[in-house]
Amino acid sequence: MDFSGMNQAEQAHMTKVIEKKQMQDFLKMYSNIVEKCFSTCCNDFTSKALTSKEDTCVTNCAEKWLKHSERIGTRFAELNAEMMEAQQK
Amino acid sequence: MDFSGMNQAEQAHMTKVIEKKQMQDFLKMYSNIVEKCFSTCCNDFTSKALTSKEDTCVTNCAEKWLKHSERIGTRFAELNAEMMEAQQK
Amino acid sequence: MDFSGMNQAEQAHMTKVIEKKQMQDFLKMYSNIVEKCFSTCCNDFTSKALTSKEDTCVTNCAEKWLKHSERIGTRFAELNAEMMEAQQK
Amino acid sequence: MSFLGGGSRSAPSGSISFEKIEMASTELDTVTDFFNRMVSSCHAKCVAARFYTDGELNKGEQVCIDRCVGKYNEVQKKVGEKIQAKGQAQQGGSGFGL
Amino acid sequence: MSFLGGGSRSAPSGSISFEKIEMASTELDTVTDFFNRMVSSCHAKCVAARFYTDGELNKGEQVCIDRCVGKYNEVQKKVGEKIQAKGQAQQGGSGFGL
Amino acid sequence: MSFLGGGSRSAPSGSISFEKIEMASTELDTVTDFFNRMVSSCHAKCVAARFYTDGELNKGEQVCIDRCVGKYNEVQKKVGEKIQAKGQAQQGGSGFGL
Repeated sequence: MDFSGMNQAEQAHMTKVIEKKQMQDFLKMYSNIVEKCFSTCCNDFTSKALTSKEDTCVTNCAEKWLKHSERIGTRFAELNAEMMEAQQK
Repeated sequence: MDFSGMNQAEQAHMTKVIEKKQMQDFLKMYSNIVEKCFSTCCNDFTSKALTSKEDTCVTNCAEKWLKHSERIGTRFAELNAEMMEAQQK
Repeated sequence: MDFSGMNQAEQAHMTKVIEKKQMQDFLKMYSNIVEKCFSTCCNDFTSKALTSKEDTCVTNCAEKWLKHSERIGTRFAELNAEMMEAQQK
Repeated sequence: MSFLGGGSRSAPSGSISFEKIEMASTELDTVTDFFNRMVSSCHAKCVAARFYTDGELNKGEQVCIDRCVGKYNEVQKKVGEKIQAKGQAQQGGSGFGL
Repeated sequence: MSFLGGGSRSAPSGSISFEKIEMASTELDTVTDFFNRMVSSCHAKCVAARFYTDGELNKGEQVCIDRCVGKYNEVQKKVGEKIQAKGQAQQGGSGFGL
Repeated sequence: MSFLGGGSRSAPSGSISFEKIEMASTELDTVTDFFNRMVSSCHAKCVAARFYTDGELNKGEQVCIDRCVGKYNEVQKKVGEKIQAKGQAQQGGSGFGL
């Protein structure tokens, strides 16, 4: 996105808006990973503690989600850069 | 909904609120159709381009979603009108 | 959560914010139960009225969701209280 | 979300009741949320396919959609009654220890 | 979302720190979101049925729900630790080219 | 959501156009929503498992993710065109009787 049409006061304000949204996105990603990894990994409700099998699954699941999101982020940024370049031609 | 209890300034403000929400709804519908049609139609990840089979499926899927939403909108409006009439009796 | 770091004006404002959010949560829970119970219970579209079987299912489904939410709420409050106590030690 | 409380104090002289706008806005959000969920639910019941071979709603789908709207609305009423019946208790007891 | 930055400037003399309200409000949203997802997840694990024959939670469901809350909470802690471990890198690198 | 209309009137002298901030903010939300749905969709297609035995993305998953981003983007364009084709009619006809 291009905020160059904004004056300094607006850009400063926009920076705050973006920071807030990044915080919210981060928290949303967090609760999403919890939900998804819980749903996939936890199926034993004979105790309230995680079994070691569930523990392993959750750890790996979270790890994979993070790497997955990161990779998508990189590819998506590349795609946006390409599209912006194409627009300027 | 009935905004007749509002004064002119309030109605003007409300119109802006509604316009903004319609814009947001529209964008939400858009990304929802993308997500749903992608999930249903795309299952071949041997290339990043859409296969012609996927292309057909996505086009039809989007077309159907739009007609579906429209039809629900019409029926829903009728229902609301009926309910409002019933209330006034 | 602990709002004791706030002055009186801030707490009053916060109370309003909380009230608004509770209202929104309540409405969200409502539409969520409708969606879930409809999806589970309604599978007969030969008429637009609920069949008596669907009616029973929806009533029980809603009842269970409410009791379920309530129970989770109680357990969750206990957990939060425990965690707060643990923090103060 | 922003002009609650504090907002009414900073209202311009144009005599807008932000309270009122706020309420209308929440009502609008509720109806929209309800509508969007109905669209998804009825799509799942009446239109969903594993592959879309054409872009038209056929007769069967059209009839199904019409009935689905009616039925969804009945479920909403029924659930609303259930919630109202125990609503007060539920709402008062919420806040889960915050 | 609205009074960030500009908002603090237009704060009324009543000395409300909108920064503070904002933060408390975000915290509240986070807890609520967490709670709502727990309700859905535990319903899927403990209560979901293909047809509801009665409106009571039976003994088995009650026990399952209680354990589910504990387990969900453990998963939240575990995932939180994982994220924190690589959080800085992740957060700094985000913004996907905007 | 809050400073629309009334908001522009109460803008501080710092000459901030809230209209502009608002629009940029909506654009940001749209891109973020799109991104989040792409993450979920591509996870379902490329990474989802019934049990996670390790925390690395293997070669096959990596390739699948890269293609998935390209494909998701194509679907977005295609759907965008479809919507635009009947967009005006659709948007004008909305509001479902409110």
